[in-house]
Amino acid sequence: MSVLPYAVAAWLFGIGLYGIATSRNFIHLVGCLGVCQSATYVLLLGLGYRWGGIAPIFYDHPPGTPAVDPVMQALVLTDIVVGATLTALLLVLTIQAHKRGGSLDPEKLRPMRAGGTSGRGQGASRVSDREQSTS
Amino acid sequence: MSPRVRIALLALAALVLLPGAAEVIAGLPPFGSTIAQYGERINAITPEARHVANMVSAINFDLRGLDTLGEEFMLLAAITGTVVLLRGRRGEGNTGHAMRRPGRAVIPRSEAVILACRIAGPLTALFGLYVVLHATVTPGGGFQGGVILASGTLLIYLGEGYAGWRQAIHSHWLDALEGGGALLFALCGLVPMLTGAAFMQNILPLGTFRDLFSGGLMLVENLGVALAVTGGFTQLFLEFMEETRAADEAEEPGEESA
Amino acid sequence: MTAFPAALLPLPVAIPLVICAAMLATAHLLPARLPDILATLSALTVAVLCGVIAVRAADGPLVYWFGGWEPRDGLHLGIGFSVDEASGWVAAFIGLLYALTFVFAWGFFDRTHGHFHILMLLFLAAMVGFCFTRDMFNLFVWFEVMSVAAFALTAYHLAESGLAGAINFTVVNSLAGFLMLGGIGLIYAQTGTLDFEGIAAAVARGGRDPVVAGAFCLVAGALMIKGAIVPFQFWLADAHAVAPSPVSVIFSGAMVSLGLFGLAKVSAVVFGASDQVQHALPALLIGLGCFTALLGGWMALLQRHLKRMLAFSTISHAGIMLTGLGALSVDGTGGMLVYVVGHGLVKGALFMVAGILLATQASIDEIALRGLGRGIWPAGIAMALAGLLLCGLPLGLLDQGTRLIQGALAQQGHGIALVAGVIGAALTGAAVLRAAGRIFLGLGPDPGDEAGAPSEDEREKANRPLWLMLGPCCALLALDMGVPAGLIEHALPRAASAFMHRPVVDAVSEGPGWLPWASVAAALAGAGYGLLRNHLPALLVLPVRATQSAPTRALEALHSGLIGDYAAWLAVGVAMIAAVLAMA
Amino acid sequence: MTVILPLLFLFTAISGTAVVLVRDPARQVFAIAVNGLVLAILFDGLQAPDVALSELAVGSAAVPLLFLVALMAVRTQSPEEKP
Repeated sequence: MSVLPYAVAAWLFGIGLYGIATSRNFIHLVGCLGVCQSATYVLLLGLGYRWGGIAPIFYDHPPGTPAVDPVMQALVLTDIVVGATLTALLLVLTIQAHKRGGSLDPEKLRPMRAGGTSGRGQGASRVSDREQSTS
Repeated sequence: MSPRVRIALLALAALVLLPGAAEVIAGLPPFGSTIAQYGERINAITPEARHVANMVSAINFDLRGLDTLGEEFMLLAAITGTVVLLRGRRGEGNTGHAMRRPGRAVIPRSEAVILACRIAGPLTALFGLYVVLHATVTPGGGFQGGVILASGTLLIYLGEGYAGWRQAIHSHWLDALEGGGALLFALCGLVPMLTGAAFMQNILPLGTFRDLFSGGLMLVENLGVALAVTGGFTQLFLEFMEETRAADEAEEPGEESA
Repeated sequence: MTAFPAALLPLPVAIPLVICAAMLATAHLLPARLPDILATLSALTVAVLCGVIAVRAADGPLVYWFGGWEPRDGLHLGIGFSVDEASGWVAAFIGLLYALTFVFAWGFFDRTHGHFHILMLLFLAAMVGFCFTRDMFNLFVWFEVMSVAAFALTAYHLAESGLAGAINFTVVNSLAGFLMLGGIGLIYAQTGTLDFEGIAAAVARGGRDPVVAGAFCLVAGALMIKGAIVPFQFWLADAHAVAPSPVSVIFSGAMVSLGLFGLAKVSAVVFGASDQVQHALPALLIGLGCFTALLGGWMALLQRHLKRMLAFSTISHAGIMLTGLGALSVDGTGGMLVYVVGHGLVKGALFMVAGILLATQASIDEIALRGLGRGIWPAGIAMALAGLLLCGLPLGLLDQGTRLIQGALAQQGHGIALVAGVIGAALTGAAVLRAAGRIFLGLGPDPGDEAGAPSEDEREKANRPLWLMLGPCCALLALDMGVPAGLIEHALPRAASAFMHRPVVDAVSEGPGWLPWASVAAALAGAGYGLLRNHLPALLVLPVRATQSAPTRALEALHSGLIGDYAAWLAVGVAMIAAVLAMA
Repeated sequence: MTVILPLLFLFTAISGTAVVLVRDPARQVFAIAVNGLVLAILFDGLQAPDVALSELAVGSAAVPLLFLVALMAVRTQSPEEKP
């Protein structure tokens, strides 16, 4: 038990990264990124917990009662805002990429390829490569 | 790189990182054994120094208020970015009125749904306000309350339909709400400096411990955050919903957003 | 109450924030030119304020505690800003770069109700905060604000490649943020504080500790991702190449080097007392730095898309900065700081030239633009001059930084790093000079390997007069060359020692004087080869071509633009850092 | 608490894994919402009600909503994909 939270955090980051590496759909990829981020929540709150501590709100309990670490919670709150902003931005980018490129597949929406839209001086090998990926 | 090579690379990296991660985890204090000195100390002194019960709010708005300032502006950046990126394509002229997608019939809503939304909407708004106002005494605060309030406006969409939603909510007001809230927060930092205090130092009466009005300047900052988050998230929802409505006509090629 | 000079510290961050919040609140009421004026003025104000702070910080770092929460009983309760001379000057440079960029972008974005300026001002405030803070989590907050503003700005054009590039950029840099936050959580749990000094003291007490090493691994990985160090560099070419040119100026001129600036600060101040980290650093930084310098230079030489070429050259120069950092000495770090400023000025000017070409000739493709630049020859002179400065023309700030880094490397016997840096700089210079020759002189009818590189049609608004765009570009170059060398020589030992929290050294050593000339000669030779290869004897051309092709194709394939690949490389990079740390 | 917390951590790991392994975005949205809910419960178990409330509002309501809208927008764009 004493290492479980940290192991879970490491696992979440790893599986999220695996998801990003193998994702074939940008919307799915954004979800995987969220999993990577939840690893940081779990790690931080796990590190800030202590057995028997109350929530750091001294309303029902008098000040001085042993409580868990409020700093970690403040950090995670900020982190959640980061997560929401990143998700929103990435989804917007995804929607727009889909409009322009007509696809959500990373393999079909490469940033800048030889033989892309320029129509000048493309290497023959690149063109075939691109055709393979679109088919 | 083919997916198989990619996974092999990942596995290799994991193989190298595993012993390191194990060593780090073993070196950490066991789960639940102790908390850091910093948090301990804040729990000890803040109720008395700031007359607030909620330590997390005290950290967010007072002790580490600068982080929250940064966080608020991060939200502002993201929402401004969203607006720019989504509107860049639609053209700003279209945002004033409701657009209907051609080819999609307007489904009349049942009376029950409208009634439910008319009841739930104000209730959600009330709950959001409660969460905002009780920032210093119970869990919650400007951010959580703001998100709830923004979700409440979505109920207008469900109940009154898209056109009604667009009529009730104007993009300029949301900009003003969002920018104004952030401005209020930033000024909470600067105004104390005029009196000779430090940036974001509390200069207001602190109020009584466990009272709704405790924490002094924190309340104003909380309000600023609530305004900014409500405006920002509503704006976000609005722009996203607009996207599902946008007519899918082919755009003229070579159109520039800049 | 805080005394006068220190009380200035929050202002360079707060002023742009207040302006941009006010601009957003009144967005639809603002007259068309007001955002331009407001943004330029606030960037100038930031620059002046940071300059004043830097001058005042010469006697010792200025410290400011937010909310009046000064440390009690040795425990840091609030967030502090701590500005030493070097950080102040770097921030002042950033403010100035923004002001000139705003002038360059005058009227560029008038359809967007000042949204561009809002994002840019946020970006500026975050960078200044990043330079000034002395709190780990606050560092992360500014890091993220920087990232979020940058993500939105990258995709401004909404072209297909721009969007895919922006998605890659966003995903990779978000992962960087998560790594950094994980590292911060670890170090906070172990040391019980978030303040730089507090952590440093606790680390010094702790001895060898795997948690500290793990935290450093994560934080350093994050900052290296921002700093575009191999194998984290992939996002940069995608993002810089597609961002609007005023944004690229900031990306290459300030954002990337700021990642390395952060790495310098964190490794010298926060982890300065950890023997394990300090033992691992030279091998790690110099190894990665050499590799980055060479790879970036080589890739730059193979590009035909000007902005992509400049992006790779930024990678190469980031590698050179990293080798300076790896010397772990006052001269190396001082040289790196000077290099950050010099490189920012020169690279900013180059991206402005690229922007001018985009606006006036409606293309960014080196081969398509051949000879088209004759009508705007002043831009050509600026580009050639910037290219020469980039590869080491002994003149100005960039050269001074180079010589300091070379001096530090020579002193510590890192000969390989010295050579790699010279070759990297020469390659990037050769690429820029070749492009300048082709575009402005119409040389080189026969494109070589670069013809196979990716390119794309792009256009930027052509409504601005040439002088308005050329002015800031020349101002940047003049600044690079105009800062008196004596001033830097005088101030640097003191400033760099204060930056690293080390005792003041008397003087800093400089590298051999012939090295820059060798680099310039190599760059000219490289550019000449690229342009005149069909006039050269086949005996010379064939072997070069044969050795070029295969590795070139492999490298180009590595920069696939696939986010999955980038994620895999990211894991490999972190594993490499961890392995080096474990062996130290 | 000593039994519930480990279980919650395990649930978190499982629901996070589910988000990654559900490859169809339309179904992934539900996995994301469930993951947000599990995280919120875990945070409450870790005595972090503030964070739990945020995660509930953001992670299990606002973010899945954005995902849904994004999916709808993508479908609006390409009629042939409409069910």
